[in-house]
Amino acid sequence: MQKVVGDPRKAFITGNEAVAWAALAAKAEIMFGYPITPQNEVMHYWTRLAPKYNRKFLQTEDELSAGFTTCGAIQAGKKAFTATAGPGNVLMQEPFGMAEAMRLPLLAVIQQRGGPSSGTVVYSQQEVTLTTFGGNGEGHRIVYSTSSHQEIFDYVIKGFNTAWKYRFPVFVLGDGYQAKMREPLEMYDPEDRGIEMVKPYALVGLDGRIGETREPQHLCNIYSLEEELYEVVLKIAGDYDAMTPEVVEYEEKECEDADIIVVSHGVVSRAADDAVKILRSQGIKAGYFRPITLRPFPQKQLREALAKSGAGKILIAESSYGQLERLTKQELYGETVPIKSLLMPGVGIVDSDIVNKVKSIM
Amino acid sequence: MQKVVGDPRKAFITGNEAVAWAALAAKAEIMFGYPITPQNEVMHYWTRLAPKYNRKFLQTEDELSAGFTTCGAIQAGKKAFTATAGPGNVLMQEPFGMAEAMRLPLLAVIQQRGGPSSGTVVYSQQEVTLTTFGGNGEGHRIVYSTSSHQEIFDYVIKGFNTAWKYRFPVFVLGDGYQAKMREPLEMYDPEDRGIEMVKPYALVGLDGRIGETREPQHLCNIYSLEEELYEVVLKIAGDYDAMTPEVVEYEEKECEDADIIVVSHGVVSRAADDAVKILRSQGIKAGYFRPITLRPFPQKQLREALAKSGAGKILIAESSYGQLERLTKQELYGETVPIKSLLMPGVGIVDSDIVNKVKSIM
Amino acid sequence: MVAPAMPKSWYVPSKPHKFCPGCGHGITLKALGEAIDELDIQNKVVFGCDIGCSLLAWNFFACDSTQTHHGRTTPVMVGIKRARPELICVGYMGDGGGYSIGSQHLLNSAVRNEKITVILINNTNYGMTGGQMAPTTLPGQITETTPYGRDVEVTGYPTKGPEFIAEITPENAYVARATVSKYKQLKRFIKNALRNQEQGNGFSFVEVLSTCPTNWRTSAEQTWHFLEDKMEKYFPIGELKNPLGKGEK
Amino acid sequence: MVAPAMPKSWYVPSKPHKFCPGCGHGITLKALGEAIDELDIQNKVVFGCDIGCSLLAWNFFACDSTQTHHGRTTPVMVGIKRARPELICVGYMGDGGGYSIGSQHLLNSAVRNEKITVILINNTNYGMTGGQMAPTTLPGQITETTPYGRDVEVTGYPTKGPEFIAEITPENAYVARATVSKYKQLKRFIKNALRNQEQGNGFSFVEVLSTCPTNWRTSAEQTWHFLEDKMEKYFPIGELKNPLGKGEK
Amino acid sequence: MDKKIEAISTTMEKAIFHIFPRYCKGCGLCIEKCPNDTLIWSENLGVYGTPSVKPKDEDSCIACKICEMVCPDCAIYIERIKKKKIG
Amino acid sequence: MDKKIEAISTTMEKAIFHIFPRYCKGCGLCIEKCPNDTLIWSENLGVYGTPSVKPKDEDSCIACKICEMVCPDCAIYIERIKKKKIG
Amino acid sequence: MSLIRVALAGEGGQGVQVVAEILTEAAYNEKKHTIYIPNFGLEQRGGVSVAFMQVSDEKIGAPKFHKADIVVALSERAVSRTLQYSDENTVYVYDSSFNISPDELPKKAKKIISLPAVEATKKELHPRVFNIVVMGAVLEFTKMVSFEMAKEALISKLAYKFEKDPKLKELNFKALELGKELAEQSLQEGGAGNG
Amino acid sequence: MSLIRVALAGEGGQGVQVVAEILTEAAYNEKKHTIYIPNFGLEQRGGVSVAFMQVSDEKIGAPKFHKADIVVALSERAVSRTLQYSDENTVYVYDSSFNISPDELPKKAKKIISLPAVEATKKELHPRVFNIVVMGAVLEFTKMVSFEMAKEALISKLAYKFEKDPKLKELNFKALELGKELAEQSLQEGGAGNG
Ligand SMILES: Cc1ncc(C[n+]2csc(CCOP(=O)(O)OP(=O)(O)O)c2C)c(N)n1
Ligand SMILES: Cc1ncc(C[n+]2csc(CCOP(=O)(O)OP(=O)(O)O)c2C)c(N)n1
Ligand code: SF4
Ligand code: SF4
Ligand code: SF4
Ligand code: SF4
Ligand code: SF4
Ligand code: SF4
Ligand SMILES: [Mg+2]
Ligand SMILES: [Mg+2]
Repeated sequence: MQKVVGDPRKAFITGNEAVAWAALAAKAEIMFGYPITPQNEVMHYWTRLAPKYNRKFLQTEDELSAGFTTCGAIQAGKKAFTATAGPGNVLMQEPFGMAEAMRLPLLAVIQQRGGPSSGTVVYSQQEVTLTTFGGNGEGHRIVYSTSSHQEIFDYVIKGFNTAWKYRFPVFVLGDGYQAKMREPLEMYDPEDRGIEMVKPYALVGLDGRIGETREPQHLCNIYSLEEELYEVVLKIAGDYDAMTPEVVEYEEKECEDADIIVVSHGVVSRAADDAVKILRSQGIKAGYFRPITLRPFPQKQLREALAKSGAGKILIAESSYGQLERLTKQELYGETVPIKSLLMPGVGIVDSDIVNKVKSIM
Repeated sequence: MQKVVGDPRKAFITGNEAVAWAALAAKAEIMFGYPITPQNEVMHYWTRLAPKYNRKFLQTEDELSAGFTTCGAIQAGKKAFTATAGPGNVLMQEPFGMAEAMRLPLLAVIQQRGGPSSGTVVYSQQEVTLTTFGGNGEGHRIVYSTSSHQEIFDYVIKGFNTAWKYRFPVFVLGDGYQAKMREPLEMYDPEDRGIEMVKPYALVGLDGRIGETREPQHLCNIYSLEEELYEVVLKIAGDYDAMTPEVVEYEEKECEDADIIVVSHGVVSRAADDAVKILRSQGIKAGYFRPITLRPFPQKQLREALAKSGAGKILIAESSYGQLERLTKQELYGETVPIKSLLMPGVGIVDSDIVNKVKSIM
Repeated sequence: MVAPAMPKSWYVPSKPHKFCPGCGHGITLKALGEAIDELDIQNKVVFGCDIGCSLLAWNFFACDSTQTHHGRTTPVMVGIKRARPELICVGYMGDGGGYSIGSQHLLNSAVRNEKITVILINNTNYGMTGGQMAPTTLPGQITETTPYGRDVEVTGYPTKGPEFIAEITPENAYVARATVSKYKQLKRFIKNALRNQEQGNGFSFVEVLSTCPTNWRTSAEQTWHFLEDKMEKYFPIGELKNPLGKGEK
Repeated sequence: MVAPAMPKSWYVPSKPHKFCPGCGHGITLKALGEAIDELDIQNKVVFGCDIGCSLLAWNFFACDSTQTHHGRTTPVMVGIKRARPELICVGYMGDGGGYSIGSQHLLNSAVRNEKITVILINNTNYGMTGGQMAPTTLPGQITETTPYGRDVEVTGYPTKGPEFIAEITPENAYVARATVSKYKQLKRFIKNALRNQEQGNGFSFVEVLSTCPTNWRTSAEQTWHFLEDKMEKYFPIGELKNPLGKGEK
Repeated sequence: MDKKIEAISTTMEKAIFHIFPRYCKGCGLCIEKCPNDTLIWSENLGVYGTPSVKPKDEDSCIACKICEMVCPDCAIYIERIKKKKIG
Repeated sequence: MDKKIEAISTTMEKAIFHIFPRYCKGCGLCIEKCPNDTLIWSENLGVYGTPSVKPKDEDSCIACKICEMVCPDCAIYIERIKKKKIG
Repeated sequence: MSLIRVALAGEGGQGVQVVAEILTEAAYNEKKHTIYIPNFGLEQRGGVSVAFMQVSDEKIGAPKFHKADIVVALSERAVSRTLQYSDENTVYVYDSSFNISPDELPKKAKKIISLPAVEATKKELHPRVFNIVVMGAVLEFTKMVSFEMAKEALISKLAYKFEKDPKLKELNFKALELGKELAEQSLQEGGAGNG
Repeated sequence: MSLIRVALAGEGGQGVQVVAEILTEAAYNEKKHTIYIPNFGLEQRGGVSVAFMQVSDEKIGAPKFHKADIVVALSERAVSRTLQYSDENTVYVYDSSFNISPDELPKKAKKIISLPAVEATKKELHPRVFNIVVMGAVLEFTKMVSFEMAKEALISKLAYKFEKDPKLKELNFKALELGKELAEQSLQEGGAGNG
């Protein structure tokens, strides 16, 4: 496959453009999608670029179709992906659930917008629960929450590898701001950085003569007996737990001696990072903790940060009404550090919001 | 409207039939639905009964349509409901999200089946997260988890009232066993029990001459600015919190002096109840706690039960892989009582499963 | 003082409306407004708009209105009509909402002969989201997702909605295609579609060929040219089914 | 020892299959199996089945197979075909999956002229879920959700799938309606639908009128009667579009 | 279903009628479709414990294979007996 | 938009041309459609700060109302002047 | 009466669910606590049909059980499908006409009984009342409800059929009796216990 | 240079987003940290278009801000839409041609400047370069990037237009200068501060 990014290349582009370039660099072969703001430009860039690199695209009739065509292409052995947001993400839970059950290495970029319902087309972090635990399953997915264009680029590439290695659906969780803003990043070809791309392989349409050189493949996602399903779910859960230590990612700063740890994810963590600096400069011992993988959650690491700091408080800052808070609480059950929260569903959070909140609760 | 159940009437019927009778008794006017096992017989009974009581039915082209037609009928001022399960519940999150955003008093009966994906058509408790927090919103819904046919009947009636009084979508969360099994219950007309049915009213199609006697109604679910949405979500959250103490329900037994409290919901709580009796008879001080409303969760009440008992352990028993466990942990954050779990996704739990588990962890 | 020649059923406080300059939605909604006025049904119309540029009409009329999800206006209208048959339910949507994401609803409501009126704006693209390919995008047309022109080998030919709806509906359905370039005819078709519902006949459908200068990136002259010389060539204008007596038209 | 006259492409370990006694699915899948054998494409067919009784065929063939959600077989097949055009993708579904919950996929895949083959079983009901009304349920027919008979005033007339698919597809699509009561013709139509895909022409669609004695609650005699005297009267059998040369049929 | 699939074979004038009871579900479709009413229920039970089918006599079968074609379960195999050409 | 909606009116031979600049978005659809090329851009700005329209003269307008009909914003009102019948 | 759990399994057409409906209806009429849950799902088509019944004097907890007090398998396929419900406290019943080897029977059971129900029904009555014969046997094995109550429930369930064909009533009663007798005999003989 | 936050707002056709693109591209070329985020969404149709820019010598945190250092409103509707971004540290700029009353202006601002950009552009140049005049003014108000860098970015952004019509280049440069001058003048005059 043709190299997409020759020399590492600095660029000043939107997050959606970064997604398209990263998918190309990761050797994604086909994208399926349905327009929705703020994700549209992923498709716009992909449709412009894809033909040049012999990659394919199909605009489907809705998100259900985009998700299921993606599943189909993956079953046929191609590195396929999709991107969506908001109500589209709600609909795609149907195909995502199939991917979860059939262990299809689907990659989806989610650019969160305001909710519930149509909400706004702008920005939010209200798709955390949906993306981590959506559908009628047990949330056996991997969710990377990015905070910058560089990370969008990095984690789209990494996401394809995680998906094809562990065979769980992978989500790169961005938001409208990240999707639409321009900021600098460095693009590169993964192989130039020593990142080996996991090779895709087919589940149907295999080589060989059936009955002679091979057996036919029979995939399914429904079971007759409760007990069969039980075995399947437990097997998936087991694989998920085994994979967790290899996949979990987080970022931690200034937690050693922190009196309060600010927990945030995605783009909000940029404000948290600044806020912690400001607070430190004002003599308040604040620490910063950011789960990069929301699923699996860096539970152990956050508990350790709490333990070593002896922090007396946690502040959760998020652009939703308690989705990260709930996630954190369930993961931290047993801890007694009081958890406070700054909940701003659907609107941006800036450093001063966090600084003020921290001061008001210290 | 014609009385549906004259004298209180004992019956030996399936849970799905109980739903249909209860909806009739609650003066539901129209049902929209799409077939899915194990919910089908709700529609079968309704279609047989509805014409006799001048009620209506429409089988739609899919669950999206069933959900949105229900929303439409409610906007037009009719008491409307639907029923679904599994993948249908996944799809209905789209209309449910609209109901949440637009405060439509939608009632949906969910008969859980195995997941993820098509799973099984039989039984499960794997739609707890989906039903409580599904969609791209904040889970501003009311979810009753029933454990017997009597409760199905009671809570369908109550559910309509809660929905129309507080204007949150209401879910009666059953499962395949409850749907399909026959057991006795007593049916009644709510008014004979002094239960006043809240009167529905219309949001569109109002009386009066526009511009003369009234203004036109303009409903919408999308906002231009982040800040507008923020206000809307905070208003909904405020109303939700205010309603919580009036709506929350739970069942508690033998918690006063319990060493271990078994937390379960829905049909599993029947096994838990028996298990607690058996354990008590064997000298093990077990207690029983059951959230009836999974949303809002009886957080305060469970904390109180923990406090007064001084129990040293919680056991969560559920037919899913930790959905009730996660919910409980996030609600109980700050407590330090160790939580153990008996997780049997998609399969039934009987008293001896719980008894054995309790003994193994005591 | 002279007042604008605005339909009585337009809601003045929301004017000027939110559609772009030169947008055919405005022309269509003027025709709809005048039709409502002439039939004197303002007080019993429920107007429902989709997501797509049609949502900008959520408070357009001095009629009870509701706005719903992308593609879901049809079932919401069906729900209202089934609940309250005395109301006149008008679903308003784009070609994306109607022929793509909501096509199962449009198709099956037409098959069930639901007694609602659907007005669908064919602007050959997804206007609201910034101009992607729609099912109606013309062969070779450049959109944001067909940057090299729509290739019919890859994505097929444009959907002809009224044609297939006429195929699946019974005789008492009303089906037509109008264009904003022929205003009087447009209004007549919309009026027929409303009357067909009023008379309780059946499903009533009008596709309207409409302008989208913003995403077409056209001047006024080019806008008319694209509509009249490209779109109207591809999509034939006229009534495909009209169960109303000739005299009543 | 004599062996059953079973298509080579049937997967023996899953036989007897899971369909009910007298179910037309079995007849259709025999025709499909023989067609696959005769075209010698067993090794490049991907067979996809829906949810609905078609799912019981998930391990029916000695061909690579996949089973998906209710109504979603079409997009899964499209995804496979777009990814690997050299494969022969056969989507197999019921009238509920195709004309109801998955109709947006069927419609739009047909419009896009996706190069897949869809075989749709019309058994006038939702078989798998126990016999509810389907879009194809005949007027007056009793089902679990039309206990007093399908009332066309309330739920419309049965959907005629091949007719509307013929309306929306270009000339190189293949569209036909067959019946399990005419086995040779059924096989010929299915074979044409496969060949049309093989030749890269376009969308290929066969609706098959089929039996469901379980939900019809019919004896063998009544089963044939319902199929031949009721269904075949309402749903005309034949090829609506056949781009293959006459000589090749 | 690992039991052996064995036929019960009846040699008639024009064909040998093979029925595989392990595949026969007793639906009766073949009986109804046989143009000469050749087929009747058999005392041999099929896979679901219901009767399978058999020819009632040896001469009414015209080897048209309709029964074989309509059988949804491939439970019938009609082996045509080639007529020796006379003259 | 609580500013007053006022017309700028031009009396021509056959009609009074009323333009409501607060409604005019300057799309130009009317200009293109006028059969007699009567309309031109005006120095009065419309609601988006773009030019609105006006008649270029008094005699070319035939009061056909096409401009009014095609205006998506109801920014034009053509008031026909009744011809006094002579004789 | 303490809790009795019964799993009754057969082919789709064998009328297993009707028997369970009648028996639990009878128990309900007798003011016992009772739950009946059919197995359902994909198995419906081509699968084995299982009915799960519980009857007790006290309130019943979980609607389904892992192990039954009595399992009755009415077809060969039903045997392998129901092995999982048998443990050392289970009376396991199957028809003596089945062509199965001992290692296809449950490894654990209190008692394994092979009942000649198919043959006796065919010989003495008519195959169509086979399920009622089985019902009689289940009644005898479990005593979950009185014989009279069961008969009444049978009458009310099949009333519409009996009306059309009064002889059918007699036939059904005989079948019930026959089942009871067969069960009595088998209990006297004693079955092979293992586990 | 410490962080500068700019909100630039106008009607759809006024070219607000192009200006923001050029300015931040210039800052990026100057190796500054910069983020540009357009407002987007429903407002696109018929709404006011707002561009949010941040430029700094250090890494920039949150992509959007609640309050700007400078707000420029290019239409009357843009004024009411942007009030929320102004506080006591904000320089608030609007065009002197607007027909608005003082109480429609922000209650809080460091300085409120009414700039005769529309008029000057019309008189001295051509309405089509109005946005570039504004760009010049923003440059002068913020010094977010050097004048030369901005010019370069302008050239590269509009290169395809300049190729077709070389006179356009000159016109644009003049517009940039004009904007700069207008801003200089207004700063000398000082604006009405309140808040
Ligand atoms: C489920 C879902 N998917 C996608 C979107 C994004 N979306 C909003 S409008 C639109 C397209 C609108 O196009 P069309 O229906 O043709 O209307 P137009 O804007 O062209 O009038 C899309 C895809 C959405 N809001 N919801
Ligand atoms: C999203 C979703 N909705 C509903 C169902 C339940 N369901 C399974 S099969 C089926 C109907 C099948 O009918 P049809 O497609 O006609 O196939 P048939 O069984 O008649 O062959 C339904 C509604 C489901 N599995 N998923
Ligand atoms: S984008 Fe197109 S369709 Fe939408 S309002 Fe603007 S011109 Fe009209
Ligand atoms: S239910 Fe009907 S369609 Fe389904 S397998 Fe049985 S007979 Fe066939
Ligand atoms: S081959 Fe023809 S004649 Fe012979 S048994 Fe079969 S159907 Fe009857
Ligand atoms: S058609 Fe086949 S399965 Fe049915 S009775 Fe005849 S041989 Fe048996
Ligand atoms: S009325 Fe007719 S002629 Fe007069 S300005 Fe308008 S379009 Fe032109
Ligand atoms: S059509 Fe209307 S909005 Fe457009 S320029 Fe003419 S008057 Fe103005
Ligand atoms: Mg459109
Ligand atoms: Mg069907």
